[in-house]
Amino acid sequence: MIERLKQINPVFLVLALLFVAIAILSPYFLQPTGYMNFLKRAAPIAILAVGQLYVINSGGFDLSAGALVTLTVIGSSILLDGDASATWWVVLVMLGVGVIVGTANALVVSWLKVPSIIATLGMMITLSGVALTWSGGAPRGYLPENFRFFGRYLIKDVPLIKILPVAVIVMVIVCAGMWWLMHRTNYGKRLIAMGDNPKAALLAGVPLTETRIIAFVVSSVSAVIAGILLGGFAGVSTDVGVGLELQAITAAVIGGAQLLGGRGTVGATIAGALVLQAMFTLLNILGFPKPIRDVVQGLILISAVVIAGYRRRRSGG
Amino acid sequence: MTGDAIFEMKGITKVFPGIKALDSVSFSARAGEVHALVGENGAGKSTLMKVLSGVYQAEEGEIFLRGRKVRFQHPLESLTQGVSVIYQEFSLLPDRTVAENIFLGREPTNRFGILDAARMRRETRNVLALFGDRHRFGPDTLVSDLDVAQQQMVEIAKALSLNAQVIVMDEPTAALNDAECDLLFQLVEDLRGQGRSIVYITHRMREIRRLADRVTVIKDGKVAAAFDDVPETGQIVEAMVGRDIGHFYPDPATSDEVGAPVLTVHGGGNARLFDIDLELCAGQITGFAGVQGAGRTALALALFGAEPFETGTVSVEGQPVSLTSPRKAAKAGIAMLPGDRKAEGLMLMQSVRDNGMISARAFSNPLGAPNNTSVATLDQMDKLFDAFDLRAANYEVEIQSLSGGNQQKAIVARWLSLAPKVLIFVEPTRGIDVNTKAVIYAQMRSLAQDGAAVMAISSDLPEVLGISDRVLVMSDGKIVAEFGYGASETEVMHAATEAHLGLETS
Amino acid sequence: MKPARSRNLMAFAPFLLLMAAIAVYVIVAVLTGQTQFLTVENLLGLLGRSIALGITAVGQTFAILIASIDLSVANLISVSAVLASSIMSGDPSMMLPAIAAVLAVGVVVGLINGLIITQFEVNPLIATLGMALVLQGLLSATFNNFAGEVPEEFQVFAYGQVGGISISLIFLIALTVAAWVFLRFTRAGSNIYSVGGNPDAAKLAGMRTTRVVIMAHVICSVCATIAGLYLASRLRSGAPWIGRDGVYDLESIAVVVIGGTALSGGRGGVWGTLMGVMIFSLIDSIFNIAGVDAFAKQILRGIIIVAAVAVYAVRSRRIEA
Amino acid sequence: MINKFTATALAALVVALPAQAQNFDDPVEFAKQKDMLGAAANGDAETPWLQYYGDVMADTSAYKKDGPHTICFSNAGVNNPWRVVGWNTMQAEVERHDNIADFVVTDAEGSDDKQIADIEDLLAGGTCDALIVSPNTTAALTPAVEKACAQLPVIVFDRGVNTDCPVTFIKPVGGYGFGIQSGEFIAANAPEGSDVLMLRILPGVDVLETRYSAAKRIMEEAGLNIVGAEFTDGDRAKTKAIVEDYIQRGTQLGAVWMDAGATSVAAIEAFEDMGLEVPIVTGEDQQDFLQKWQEIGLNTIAPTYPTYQWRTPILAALKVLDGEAIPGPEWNLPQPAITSDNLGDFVNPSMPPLHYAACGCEDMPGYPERWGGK
Repeated sequence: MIERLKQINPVFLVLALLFVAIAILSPYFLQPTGYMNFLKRAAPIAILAVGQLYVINSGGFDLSAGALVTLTVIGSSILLDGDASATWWVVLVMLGVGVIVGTANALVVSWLKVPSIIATLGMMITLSGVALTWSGGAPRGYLPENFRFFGRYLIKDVPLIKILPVAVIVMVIVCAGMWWLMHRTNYGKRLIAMGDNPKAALLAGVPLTETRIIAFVVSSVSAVIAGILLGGFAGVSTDVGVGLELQAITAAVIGGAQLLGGRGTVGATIAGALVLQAMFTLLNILGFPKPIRDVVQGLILISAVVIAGYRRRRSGG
Repeated sequence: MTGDAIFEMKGITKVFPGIKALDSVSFSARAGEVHALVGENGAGKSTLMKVLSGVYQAEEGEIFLRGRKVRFQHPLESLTQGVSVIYQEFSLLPDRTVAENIFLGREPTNRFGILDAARMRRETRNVLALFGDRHRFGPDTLVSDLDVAQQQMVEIAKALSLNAQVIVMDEPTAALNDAECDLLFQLVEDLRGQGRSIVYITHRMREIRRLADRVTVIKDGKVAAAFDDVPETGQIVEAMVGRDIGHFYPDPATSDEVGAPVLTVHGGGNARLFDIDLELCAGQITGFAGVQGAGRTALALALFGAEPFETGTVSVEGQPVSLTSPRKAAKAGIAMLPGDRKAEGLMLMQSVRDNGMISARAFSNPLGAPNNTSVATLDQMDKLFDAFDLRAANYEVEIQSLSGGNQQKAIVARWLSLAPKVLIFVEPTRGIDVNTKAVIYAQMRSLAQDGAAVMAISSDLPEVLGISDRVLVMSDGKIVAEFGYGASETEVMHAATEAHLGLETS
Repeated sequence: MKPARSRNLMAFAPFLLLMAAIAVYVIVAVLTGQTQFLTVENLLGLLGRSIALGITAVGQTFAILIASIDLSVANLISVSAVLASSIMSGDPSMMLPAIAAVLAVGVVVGLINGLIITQFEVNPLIATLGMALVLQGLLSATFNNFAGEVPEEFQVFAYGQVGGISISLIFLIALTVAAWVFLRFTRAGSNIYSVGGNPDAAKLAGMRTTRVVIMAHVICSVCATIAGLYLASRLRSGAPWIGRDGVYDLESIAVVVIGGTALSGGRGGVWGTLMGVMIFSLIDSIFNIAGVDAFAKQILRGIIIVAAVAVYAVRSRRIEA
Repeated sequence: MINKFTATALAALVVALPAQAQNFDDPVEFAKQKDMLGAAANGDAETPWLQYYGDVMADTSAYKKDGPHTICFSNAGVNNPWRVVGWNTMQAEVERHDNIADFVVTDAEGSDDKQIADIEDLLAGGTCDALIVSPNTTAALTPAVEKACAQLPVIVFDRGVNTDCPVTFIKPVGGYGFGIQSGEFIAANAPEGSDVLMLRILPGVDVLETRYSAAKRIMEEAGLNIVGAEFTDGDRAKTKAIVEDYIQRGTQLGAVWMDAGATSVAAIEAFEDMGLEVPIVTGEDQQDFLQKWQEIGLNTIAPTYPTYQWRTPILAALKVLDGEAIPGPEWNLPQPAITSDNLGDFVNPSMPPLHYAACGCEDMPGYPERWGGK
């Protein structure tokens, strides 16, 4: 029994403890509405974190995700400029931008042999440059209501949970898709094999470049989706994506993903994202000033890696 | 015991997670002698020397240096007391000069803390002078501009500059050509003449005969035999292998087992290979012999598309194929089991099953179910594991917890799922214990009997001769000779070393 | 001897890049008829634009040389600037205590970074990222505005001149010379190259590699705090966002890499870094002279970083072959 | 050794904490601006960007120069919609004048350090006849502006600097005035003793600091409870998250005071999305806020910081170079507030949501397309 408990990823226990603490401290979280709003807030970061997990599992980093979130919000607002009839094609264009950005990242890593941290750092600077140039550094256009539907709208009068934010539905669908691809397909197994040992994977017949392209594309597309949700949540914003890539990496690491590849699950990563958000919520309820969130994020980031390393060493792995 | 031993190790036991690497080993060396330390890969030779130098700390046992008990916690401590180890992978910094490497970590400084470059140069020149005029490089040469033998000289010079009385050399000839070997042997003899004590790790009988004064054989972490002189080769081999090697290898293929040519190469060449003409036949094991750098591994990599041919044509079962990537090679029916299992074969953090299934997954629909691919199902894989008698707590444990032999079985199973026509084994038994070796050999034979063309590359010449129906000898990127089953080590070696004499013998 | 020559060529790569950037600068200035920018003073002034980046990058070079990296420098710069200006509070007699306190903070942060990396074996990226978040959080929780003020005397650091050359530029060059002497001519500097180039070899040679890693991180952090002092002097006061606004973490890594120091450690040096800083300043100025949209140059920067690393990556592969 | 340093540092820190570099809560200035709000401005009310309060003028005869002129402008950035509208307006103004031969602009992208270097570059270029500076933050840019004053006529507008060396400093009535208008409205309309959240763009900018200090003083004197003052960076996402956080903490907000209107709609949405009634949320003359106000019938106020002030520096620079006297060392423009009574005058659905109504740009070349209107 105790042995089996030890095998459970501690992130789930931490998440449960945080929920208990929040529920004790805030009456707002005794109702389902509190949790639904919580999930709504966590949805973009959960989607981003799982996207990031693809790149982490492949053995890399995607630092360009946050800048792509910003570009999505700014680009959509400028392309749309309040015109509701254009929403659908703008969403498609933005997803297309995600595919292009992800492919470019992967090709720079694969063909030019540039370490992914530098390749995506360059992409991050380039994308924020594009966003700034396009917008002139300030919000310009406007997002119509139907674009904001995904990030803002709540389905009311749902039995049991009372409200159901559309963002939560998006999160469940997108994360389920990414879970399936990672854990229930040949592709996912190839990806993890590549992150574990790229040379062995190559010699076992895994097509590295294609595998990497898809990983980076998933990450970029997840950033676009997160951008659509965040744009929907609050409207145009020029620095909505700043630092999100680091939160995503933190979430994946809290979930036990191994940096430089080979180990990491979608479920635990989502739990990692929720832990991060729950931690922020708890600090908010306790009335700590916002900057303390950074301190806590920094400390749990380091602790998560230290604990993971300790667990691994102790299990003799 | 030996009263004049410079150092003496008594009852050394060293345990790694799950493995007893050394079990109560005793070993010693006198001044002015070369003590050969012999054993198969993984027998524990290097571990023993790492205990001596303080890289590892033994759980049990004692070490005496000039009669005084010592316990080195760190290599620095052994270095300063005159024990130098020259490892197989050189511990040199390629971007730094010879002098900087020789004084690595103990650079002389003046009283302002500024490096005394002049002194480093001077002392380096003095040390190099011990080699006579054989070194042909100076203190300011960058190490990356040196060839392997010269790099080894730098390592030895490093030891000499520390005035080492005990010098351990771990398979020093592994990458040397004949002329370079000769030079090394002379250096070793010089060092012995200076009254130093040399521990010479090797598994090559020729070198033992040429250099050694005493021989100790280690097997499975224990001293299998200790000779106070240099005994007959057969005695050493028996102690190493632990049984008569006669029944070690399966019988060769009968003539009706050998089928039509499966793989044909005409005029294959690239930067490391020249004018390769080759036929591999179904049902036959073709072994490749040659010295290090002769082109055997390059040929395997070319056939598997990892370092493709740039000229010539290749066909599989009469169909021309283009082998420009491992994936294309695998699709053409060629499989390779890489030599360095850990670096090139295993996904260490994944389960045994995932390691076995990866090729099947790599060659089926990427969106398909991973346990039920169009190439193989998990059930079939499990059955292959069962058939190979793969020993694991269960097939879901991480493969890094398995022994080398069982890991190798998983990799073989991986490729069998693709039903390859050509199987290339590179160093198939490196780091595998003797009993599992026999299993692997039997497996190779049965793969051939099932109709595959099997290619075997090994730096262990007896192994090549023992398992192959046909032996091709390579030298300088070319195939230079062919022998049938039953060729002798001497004639194969002779062919392999017409230019470069004398390696790969036991 | 062939490889030696190609290596020398590589050592010149940052220099060639710099020359190319200068050439573009001259061409753009001539084409737009703004030849008044083509004076030696102006070229020196270019480097003067990037003193803070230069000081930080010299430190970052140490971290990268030991195959580590430091993402906490930008936030440490903010901490240093705020701490300095609030301790000084306009009082000249508090200058020395403030400088001492700030440098001490640099030492402590570097020590902690180094200890987390060596003792807990945490990936340096994560360790210093965590440190960055902690520093920024603590700082922003305590200060949310410009804090204190540096006395006029302290502004000499940023605005003073000696013989027509600004003191800060002289300081940056002196710092680079000192770093170069340290790396090239002392055992400790030699150890940095050894540990970065081949940690196993360094360990086998008896080196205390963890100490070397920690030392490199301390140097890196101290340089960042000096950059913070410079910014406090230049802006008259420290604010908790100045480091982050300057993106000194990522930019310092970028210029180090463009300057030819390998991310894998053991190869490179501070002069290359200084050239990397120059190249970045030139790009800024070229865009200013050409009157191109302020943000467009950021796009080019991203591409240049990737291209530079790609050149080095492709190059080093050729050598292995 | 280190202990001593730490002790000194900590001691100094404690002392330094309450110390502010500048005084942004100056009762004299507060009273002055309060008076101005009630007074009538000199000049034609049709062209408010040329109006001014008081009669102190700056002599500029020393700067008289033959045209055409090169006018240089160091901009702090165009990093919020207010500055975008202003910047468009300024460019349109430049086009109206033939005797401006060249208009050289640098953009500091919101970085003090870069703006200092930009000003140094402009001075080194040696071609500027007059320099207009819109400083990023007050204290940091002071030395650079002082250096520029020694070489050529300098005009500062919007945010100020801590020196009176420029020929003039152009701004509307001022930050205190803005804070007085919104603060007094909340004091009069919010439930007695209720909680007020104050949202601010960023610290360190004089005109924003004074808005805050004036409003805070008024609301505190009225017995309201300020539950927090948070920085939003002018970002909608952050604004909405902050307001939601306060609601989640269980705070019953009676009003949200904004130091700028760009994110007022985001604050309103936070209440809407949590299913709560929207309390007083102040704003500015940005169209999206005005339209939302009209749509859901808020009870609120929108003080303005009119973007027509971006026209004035160009006009002033030309006057300076002609040797014509201008109001100085401070030039205050009128600063109207939008209330429910005159809301209809400002709402204009044909202009984009992020447009600022008080732009004074309706008669300018390229209107309305240049400002994104239809």
